[in-house]
Amino acid sequence: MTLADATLVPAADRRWLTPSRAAGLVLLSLLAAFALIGPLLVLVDPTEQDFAASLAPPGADYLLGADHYGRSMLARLAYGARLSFGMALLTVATAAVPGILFGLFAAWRGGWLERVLELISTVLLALPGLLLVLILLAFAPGTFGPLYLGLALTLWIEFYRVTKATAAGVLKQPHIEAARLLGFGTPYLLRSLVLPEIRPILTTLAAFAMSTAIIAISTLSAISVGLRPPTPELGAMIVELLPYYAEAPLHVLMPGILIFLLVLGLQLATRNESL
Amino acid sequence: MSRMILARLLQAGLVVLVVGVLCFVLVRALPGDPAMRIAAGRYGPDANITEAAELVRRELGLNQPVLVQLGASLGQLAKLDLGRSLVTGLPITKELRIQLGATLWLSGATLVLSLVLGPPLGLFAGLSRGGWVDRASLGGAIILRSLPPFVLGLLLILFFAMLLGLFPPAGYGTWRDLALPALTLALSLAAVSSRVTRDAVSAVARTPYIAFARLKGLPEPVVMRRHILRNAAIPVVSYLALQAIYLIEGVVVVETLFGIPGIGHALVHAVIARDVPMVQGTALAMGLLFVVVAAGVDLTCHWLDPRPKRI
Amino acid sequence: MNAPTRFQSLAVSGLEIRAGDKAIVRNVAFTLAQGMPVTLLGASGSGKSLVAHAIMGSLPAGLCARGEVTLDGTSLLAASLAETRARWGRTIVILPQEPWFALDPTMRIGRQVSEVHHYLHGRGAIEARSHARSDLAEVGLDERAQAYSHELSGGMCQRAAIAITHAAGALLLIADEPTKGLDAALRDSVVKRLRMEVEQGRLLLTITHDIAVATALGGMIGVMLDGELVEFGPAAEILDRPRHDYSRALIAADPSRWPAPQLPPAGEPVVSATGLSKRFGEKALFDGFDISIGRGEIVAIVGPSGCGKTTIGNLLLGLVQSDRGRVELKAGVSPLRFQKLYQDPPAAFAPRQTLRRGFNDLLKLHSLDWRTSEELMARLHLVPALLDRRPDEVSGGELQRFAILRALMLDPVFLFADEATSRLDPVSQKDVIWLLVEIVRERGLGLLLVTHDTALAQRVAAKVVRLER
Amino acid sequence: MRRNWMIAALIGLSTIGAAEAKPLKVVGPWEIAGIDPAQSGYLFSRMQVAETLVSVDASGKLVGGLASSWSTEEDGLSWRFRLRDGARFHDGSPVSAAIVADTLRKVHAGTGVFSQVPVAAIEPEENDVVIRLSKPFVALPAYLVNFSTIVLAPSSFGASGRVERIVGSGPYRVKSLTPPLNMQLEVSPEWTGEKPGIAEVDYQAVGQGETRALMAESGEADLVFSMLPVSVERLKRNAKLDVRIATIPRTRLLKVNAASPLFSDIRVRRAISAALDREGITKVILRNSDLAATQLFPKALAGWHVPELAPLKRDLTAAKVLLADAGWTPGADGILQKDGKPFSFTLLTYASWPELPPIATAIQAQLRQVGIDAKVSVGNSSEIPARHKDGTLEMGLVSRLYSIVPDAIGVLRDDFRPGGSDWGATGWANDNLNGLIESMAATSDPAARLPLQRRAMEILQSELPAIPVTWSELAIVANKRISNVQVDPLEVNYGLAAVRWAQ
Repeated sequence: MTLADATLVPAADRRWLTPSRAAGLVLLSLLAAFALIGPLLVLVDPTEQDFAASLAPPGADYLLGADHYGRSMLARLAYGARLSFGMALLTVATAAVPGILFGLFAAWRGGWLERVLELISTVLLALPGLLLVLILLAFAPGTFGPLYLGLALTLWIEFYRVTKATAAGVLKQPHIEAARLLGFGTPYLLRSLVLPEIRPILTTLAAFAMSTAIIAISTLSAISVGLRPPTPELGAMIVELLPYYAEAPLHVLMPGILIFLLVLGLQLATRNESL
Repeated sequence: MSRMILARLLQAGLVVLVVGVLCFVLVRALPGDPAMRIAAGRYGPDANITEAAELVRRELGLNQPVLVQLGASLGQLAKLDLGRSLVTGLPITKELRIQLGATLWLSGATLVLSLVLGPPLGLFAGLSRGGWVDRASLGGAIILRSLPPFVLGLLLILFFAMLLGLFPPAGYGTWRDLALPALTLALSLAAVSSRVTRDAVSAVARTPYIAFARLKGLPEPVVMRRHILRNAAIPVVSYLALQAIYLIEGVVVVETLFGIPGIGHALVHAVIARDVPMVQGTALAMGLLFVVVAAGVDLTCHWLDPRPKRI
Repeated sequence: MNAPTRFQSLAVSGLEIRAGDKAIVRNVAFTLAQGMPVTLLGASGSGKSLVAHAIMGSLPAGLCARGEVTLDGTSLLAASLAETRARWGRTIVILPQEPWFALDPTMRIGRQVSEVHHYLHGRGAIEARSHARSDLAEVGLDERAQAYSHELSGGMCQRAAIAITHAAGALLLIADEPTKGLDAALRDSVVKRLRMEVEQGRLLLTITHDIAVATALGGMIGVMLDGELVEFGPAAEILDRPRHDYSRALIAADPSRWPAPQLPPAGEPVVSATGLSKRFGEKALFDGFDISIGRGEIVAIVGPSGCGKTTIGNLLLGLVQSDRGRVELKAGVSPLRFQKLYQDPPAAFAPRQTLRRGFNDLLKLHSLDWRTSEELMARLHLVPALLDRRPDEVSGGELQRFAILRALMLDPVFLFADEATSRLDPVSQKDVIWLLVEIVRERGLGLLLVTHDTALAQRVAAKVVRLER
Repeated sequence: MRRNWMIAALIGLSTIGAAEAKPLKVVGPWEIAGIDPAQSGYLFSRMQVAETLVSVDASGKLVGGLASSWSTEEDGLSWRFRLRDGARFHDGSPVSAAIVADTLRKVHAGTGVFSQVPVAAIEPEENDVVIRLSKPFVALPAYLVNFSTIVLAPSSFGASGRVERIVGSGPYRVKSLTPPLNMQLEVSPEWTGEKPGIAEVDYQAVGQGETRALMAESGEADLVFSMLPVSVERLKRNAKLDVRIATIPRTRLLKVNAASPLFSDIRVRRAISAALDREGITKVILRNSDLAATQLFPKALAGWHVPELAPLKRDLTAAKVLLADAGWTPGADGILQKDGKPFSFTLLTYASWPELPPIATAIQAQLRQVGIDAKVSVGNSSEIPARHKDGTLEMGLVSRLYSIVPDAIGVLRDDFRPGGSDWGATGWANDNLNGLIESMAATSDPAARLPLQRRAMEILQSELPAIPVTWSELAIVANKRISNVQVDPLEVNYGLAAVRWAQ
């Protein structure tokens, strides 16, 4: 029940840096450091094989063990984190930027433009995303370009839809009309008034989209259409190591743990306490 | 209502056209000799593919101009004739009956399981926001979202099939075979739907009409059943529908892992083998399924929420 | 309905509501008796709704009530959660504010009434339905049992909520801002309905900021200020001879008691329109409407909700396009000098921006100086410290004054006040309206007041236009 | 409410599931991609649904199938195959010479291996099928073992001449067929031979190797074919399971384009061979270092394996010397160069065999050690033949089966003919070898053929038009509740009819 006396109640603590945000940010910075600086510190070539160390457990020679070819897990994880996180970030950015822009545009202008965008997104949704990715990949198998283009092509729709729906709601509010009467232009309205309203839901969406992208790449590796070996990529590493699950379960889980930490960090950092 | 059905029919028609043309154009535009691909798809990796490809080329008329082939393909589609698979030689409709059927069974079982798992958990989490159920379900959701489906599937096999011996690790035919693949997919789906439910429930629980339902004297279980559930179901249903679409496509790895002759599996093989009619057939089936699901969601939402919609 | 025993009295003494260590409501004591309803008057934020919820036992988490609240000798505060819930509906029932938000949007009205009979009183489905029909018939809604709340008008929703409280059968009725958002005619009918409740033997506690409601209900009046009950006594006595300063201000704030504004004659028109017509779907709002507002002139448009009075203001500002007719703005004047004040002040400010940020952006956009705004702020009794708050952290009156400040920064020649004070308490309403009157006098701008409060319009405006539905 | 209903439904379903009688549950990786014999005939042959004229026993010796015996005229041009008495198809109709002749004529016009036989005419004569050749070809009966020559009843074919159902003549008949993954069989009442021990067989195709292993371990499957090397040790430790391993005539080899400037020099091919750590690859990836291919054929292929040949083995020093001799010198980045061009190429492979991409990855790292830069590209299995055809192939890692006909000469003849073939040599020809192979084809005396085979192997070992990497083995897991499981290294017939429930 809405209480008319709400202002009597002391205002909730509205610090931006809540404990969960802080934890998330620390986690993300650690992961970013591992992905960016890790490859520079680990001087081992992630593709160098040493059959004598096949599936070596974590220990002195190999800090995090070695994979079935005897390649250093630490080096592969660091390089893999750089590639996977970078690629996921790029994919999500490629999906989010047009998705948000189109969404804002459709909510703002409506009319035939909205209808055309609506049509494109509906048809794309009805077209199996897997088909798109597979077909794009067929043009340049094993490379990174079509992979991320195909993923972005399926991921942008969610950003578009959410942005459009949320922005349409915000745009109907009186404060937008008031700002327009006060002489503010469209860019200001969208940037300073609409975007802050839709930011929380978009960051949550982006966090999940990051993990979706990494998992999708691993899924494609599993049907042998992912990146070409010996590229260290977290999703592909899981697929490569999976047959050895009985002998080296920890090795299989390591890339998964990195993905988990990334999603957890993103979730914590973007979590909205008031929601 | 009739306008909505009309719009959906229009969408269905559009999907058929776009998918038909796009599949043909895209698959044909792909690099590589389709006859070679088809031959490899038919006779396997031990055969003499070059020789077989020549026969395939002659048989399928692949040396005709591409536009003539596109015309023939669309003409067939217009007559609602999906043709025969270039690889197996079986009518596409027969292939789809098996493969779409398998996927529908799997998806159905998944949906039921995820409904049993996700929303109730979300309900508890939403009613005790910040409590341990809420936190644990958030952690669980993140773990499930970070695990590739085949890893999850393998873990489930190890636990339910190897350790407990409850279900077979793979196969297709009886409901027991469906249990583990459906659970694999359902867990991922429930991870998301539990969070959506949790947000919806906690939003609805704070509305003035729920407060009034309590204040007018209804016992809490009645408030829950008659007011919270229905209103919280609206966003959950519309979200679940979108997820169900990802489900139908996302099954490919799970189908391979569990040996289920599903449509995702068929699509991957068809694209690899450049089997245009099969790609068209599977993509059409998925596209139309999307339209049907979307229409179903529209109807459900309309039933759940009588308020007029925008547009 | 089986005749439950009537309650004789509700006694509140030493009521205190605490949020953690801080007492946000203190020293509330009053008695409510048969035939003697109590009305708690006060601005929003004075704690009157919290008192209602303390009695009900439905305070939000984090707040707790201390003191004595006894209903015919039974202590309500000492009750366990289960006992409190068992009392809801059966013993005490609340008539919610803004009932269109308090009805389940996905359930038909009839079912929302009959479920009370079924689950509270254990009646069978058929019996519950027939009881619900008679409850609805009693409030004149028997035809609309199959309707959803979005298909009903505000007044109908209010009556539906009353039917629900009847079905619940409680004999202590708490009406929480029952007239909020309703126009004068609907307000009167709701008050009449509440009087009937008293005559039927219910105990009635009303929470309102509307003095007209308090006057019409009679009985006892309590005045609340900053969480304290500053005055309590018979209605007639308090309305005639208020003792506390705030009570005096509150009663003097009733538009019927305002002095007449002294305004010079109107100058040349700043906005005029001829032959305006507008339809929404099937319904024609108005046809061939003429209006003209001159410099230094206050024009009011009054009428019931839904009559299209806001649309006229929006037409003049060009926010809505008319079907026919023309609008003429004073030639050679920037369109930025035609401004609007909104009905719901929090909705007219960006929710995630501090006020300072919004003002900074505005000043930067139009290359204005902070100094002018500082002078204006003082003039509008606004403390600079408030600038660092967000819209939901200042009171409605303050926020509406910020809205006036914002409009004045652009040196307007015309201001459209759209129900600008309908959500404010009487004291704030008077402040805001009189500020506007003074500004009209000083700057010679034209003011269009759109309101459902005829008394207010007649008191302030030189010209009053009436629109019928 | 809803949950109660669900539980009730699940309980209901479980009782239905439990009531069925138990068939022999067979799991393999092979999908039923179309039922045309040219496509899936191998499965119907292995599962003993359909028969070929000739078959093989466990030792690889040709034995009767649909034909009880065969003979050839002096000239080696006319062959007579006598059909088994009383052989009937599953629809009850007799297997006639006319039907068999018809079938073989059709197969010969197709693309299977049988089309490579120099056939002049195929005629039925009473209960015999007579095949006339245009030139002597002693390996003819071996070609008739190939699955593409299975004989189906006329009722198998639809109006358009397509195969619509499988009506064979073997001990099992198809009860239900659900492509691409399921097939159920039952004992055929028309079968006159020894009665199969288990009345029903349920075949399930499971592509994922891990899943197949788990099906064996959980006891869900009775007989599982083709285990991943990593699972084998674990399965062997399982007391309930019986793991059988057979070396099969399949070799994974590097198919190099000997016409390309990179590999035309025989020293480069030898250097690449010497750079390979076959022992490491087999030990780590295949988990059996005995599979390191020291020559093209494994020991089990008697007569073709030549123990005296100098084994192919790792020798990095030798590799480097050979490369330097061929004019390749290390560049600044460690990659070899010649005339300013780096030794860099694409190593093409495909995922139809799950072990190929990992082996390619290992080879890439090993070649890098001698300064050769190979980029691994995992594509479709048709890409290597396509690149072979248009001449753009550089190097491919392929898995070659030499038992398409039980006599390895069938495949050799195709692989190393002038112009090469899909899975054989590219841009390499050797008249000497071709002459040897043609002589073998015309020589019926095994002893007389031996020196020819030996000579051919010597040529291949020294020229290396295809660089052998590893041999293969087939791992089969049988649950101990069944007995009499045989392993057929030629994968012609799984002998399911002989399997019995153990006591």
